[in-house]
Amino acid sequence: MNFALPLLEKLKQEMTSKTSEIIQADSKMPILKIEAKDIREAVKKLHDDPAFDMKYLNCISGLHLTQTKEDGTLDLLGFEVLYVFSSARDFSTIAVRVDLPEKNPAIDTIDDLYGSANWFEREVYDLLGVNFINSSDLRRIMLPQDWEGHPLRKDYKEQASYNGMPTTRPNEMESIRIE
Amino acid sequence: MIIYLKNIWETYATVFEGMAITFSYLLQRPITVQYPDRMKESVPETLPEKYRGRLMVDTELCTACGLCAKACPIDVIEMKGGRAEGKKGLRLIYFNIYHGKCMYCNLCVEACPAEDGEEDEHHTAIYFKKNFEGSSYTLNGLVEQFIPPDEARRRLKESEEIAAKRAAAAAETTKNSEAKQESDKPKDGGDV
Amino acid sequence: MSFYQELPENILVTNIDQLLGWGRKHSLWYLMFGLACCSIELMHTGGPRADLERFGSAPRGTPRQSDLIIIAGTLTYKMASRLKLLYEQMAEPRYVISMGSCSNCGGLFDKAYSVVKGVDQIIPVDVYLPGCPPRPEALLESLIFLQKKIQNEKFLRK
Amino acid sequence: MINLIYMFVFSLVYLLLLALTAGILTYVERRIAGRMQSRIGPNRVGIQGILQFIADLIKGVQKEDIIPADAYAFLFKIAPYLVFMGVFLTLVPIPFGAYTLMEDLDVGIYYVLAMASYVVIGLMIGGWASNNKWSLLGGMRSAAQKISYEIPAALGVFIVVIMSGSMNFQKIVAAQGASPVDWFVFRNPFTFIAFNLFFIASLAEGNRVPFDIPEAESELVSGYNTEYSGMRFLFFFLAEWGNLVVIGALVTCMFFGGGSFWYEWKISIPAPGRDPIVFEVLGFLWFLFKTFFFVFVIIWIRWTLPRLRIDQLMDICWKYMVPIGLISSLGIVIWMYFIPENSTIDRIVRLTLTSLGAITVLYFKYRVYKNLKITKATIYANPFV
Repeated sequence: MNFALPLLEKLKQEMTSKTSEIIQADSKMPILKIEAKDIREAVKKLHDDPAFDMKYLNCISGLHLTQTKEDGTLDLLGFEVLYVFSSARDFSTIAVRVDLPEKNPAIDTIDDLYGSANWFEREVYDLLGVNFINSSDLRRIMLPQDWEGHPLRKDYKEQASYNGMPTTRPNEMESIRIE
Repeated sequence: MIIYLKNIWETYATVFEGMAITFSYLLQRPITVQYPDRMKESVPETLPEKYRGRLMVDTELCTACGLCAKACPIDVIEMKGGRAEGKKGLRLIYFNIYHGKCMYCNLCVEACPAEDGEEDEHHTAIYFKKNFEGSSYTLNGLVEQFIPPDEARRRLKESEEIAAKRAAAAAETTKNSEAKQESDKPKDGGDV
Repeated sequence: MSFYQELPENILVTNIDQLLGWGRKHSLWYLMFGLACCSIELMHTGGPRADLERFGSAPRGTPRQSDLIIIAGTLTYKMASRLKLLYEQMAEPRYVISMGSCSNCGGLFDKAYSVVKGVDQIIPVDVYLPGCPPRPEALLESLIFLQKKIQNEKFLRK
Repeated sequence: MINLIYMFVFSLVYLLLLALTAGILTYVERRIAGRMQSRIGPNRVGIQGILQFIADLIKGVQKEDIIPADAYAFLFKIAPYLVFMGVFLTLVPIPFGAYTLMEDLDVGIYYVLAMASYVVIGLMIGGWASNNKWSLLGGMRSAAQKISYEIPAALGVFIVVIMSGSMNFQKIVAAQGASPVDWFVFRNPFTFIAFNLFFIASLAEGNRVPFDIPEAESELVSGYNTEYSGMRFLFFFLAEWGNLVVIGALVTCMFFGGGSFWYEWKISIPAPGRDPIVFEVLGFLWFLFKTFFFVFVIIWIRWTLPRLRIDQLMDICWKYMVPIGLISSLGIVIWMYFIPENSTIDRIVRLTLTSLGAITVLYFKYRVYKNLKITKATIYANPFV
């Protein structure tokens, strides 16, 4: 029996907006899907409420959702940001998922509640371009500061050159190919 | 005070022990293998059986099927096969391997269907030699051409000629057969 | 004709060239620049079994004192500026060995957005060493290869 | 005038010999380090790589001489020479033989201590003028370390001075004898402590492991010489290895009987019926042997021990060495008051300490033998592979 499920049910009950839903309820890790505007309320509850006592943030992961159409082109469906929390009390782990639109994805930061959230948020921002509103320090974390674009977006176009370095290189065998 | 004296004693005792260890190493023979010249046996002989050194191809055994080039995930192999006079299957026209990029993943060897029937580690047409030397002053020097360029050009020309000849012959036969069909059969539009 | 133009024609100069080249090639202190898995092999080369120091190559911590930089591993764009800075801080004469497929041409990260496709796009490379990663003996071989190049250089005729 | 020419020629010879010795020591150190790490070390240039330091020198001369744009150029340029000069000047009063010395100073030890601190100025200047934070930190650490360790070193020297009643190196050597029983190191417990204090403090003053935090490669890139390249760096390099010779010579002079060779060394009066030149040469060689034995020990310590942290370094100095030094300098006074030289107690103590030293050496031999047995290695004492 999955003992994260009752916690999620409880969280769902306590949310003010009733639009949340539990997905993947029968899997190992059930996820509560909530709306972007409710994220701070939910996380605050998880952090402060002794019933949850989720003091540890495992990770924040991002995903660019796409669907391949019949003619082979990609249909961009927006972004998904997944928060995974753990409790040091009974090692229960729960996940909260937020879906963001394709254009100008933005969500409230939680790095005032969890100190470690800042690096995760920077990573999601760096690679996917999700904007974390009111973040204390939202810079790129892995790529150079003057990098253009967010590479893990499915519609990412690599720049032709970065600081004078071409980003493509012809295969050395092309120069000696016999035609 | 006792701790103080004990600290001093321990300092001397441990330094003494450490120096005994290093001195005992000073009296031992170094394990260094003096690589290029001062060795009893060459390094490739001492390597394990399945060591992957330089990627090589046996141009006689190769059937020019191109499976290795398809299997390669990073386009290290570039090859082309063509017809030859007096040979039944395909013959290599050129076969280039870019050692500077190869990641020694063995996928090409697994894909290779041409085997010489022996059970040694080099039983496929494309195989890994145990030799690992191959530095170069230029990146271009890391591309190995197993068929020399002149020979490759000659073979390409030959295969093109044969292909042209065969195409002409094929065109002749199809023309003949079409003409035959047209003359033989009446038009009824329904073909199978 | 000035003295310096006349100088190269003297037989003396070639002998001095040989002496200078001899000094340079047997004292290639290297700057350790390990970036990825190749750096493990680089460390191994400095270790007891292969022993790079037999050829007079001691590891140095600072670029000012090193003559050789061995770029071992995948170079990313973020690291590229640092590499360039280190290379520019090195004092002439300086040599570069590009060790392994990734630093040769990007290797299997050829299509990756963050990897520099070849170290020679930033700094001039003297010796390319194939392998993924190369054996320690292969690195020794490339060092000897570099020594041959240095011996044949003409310093005074530049 | 002739005196001046004599001094000039003599110092030139000293300088060349010191540079040559330091150069060969770099090679020797690399070989010993190699063997201690079960590898070989440089062996390609010349016979067994003996020309390695010449190759390094030729390369160093050719290297581009970089002076960073923001560095204070004048001080940056002179710092290596100051350091080398400091090391070279300490050699002046050291008696390699009864006559083989540059100048017989009456305040020899005092002079050596003063000149050893000269090196600190060079390191500080080099570190500061480089305009590099690592260099500055290295220079500061070097200064802190040297100033701290001057005190135990001086206390060790103080005990020797009290024992011998003179600051003159010749007289200190003469106060000791040729046999180990007469050496200051085994004379009484307090001089033995003085030897330990002085030897450890000299390691720290010479920036040798385990006290080499001013040029810690792993934390401070290369410390005060981060920005130096080519010839200027070689001067730092030479100074470091020249310092080894100085430390070895000082320890030999002060605690191990100097060049006393099977006879009582009387200054400038050769014993009648003996050839002074033969004894001079033998004494010189005996002195060099002892000196290079201590150089070997210092190299050996370097490749055995890990580097200390700065707080541990200061702990050792201020919490252990300085109190012990103060106590033993009080002790030596009391000892000398109550126990006259060559009394029965004095002789017993000398013999006991000497035999303790011999037992330590034997026990060490046993430990090495045991280690060899554990690793099941065969002995290969040949230095050449």
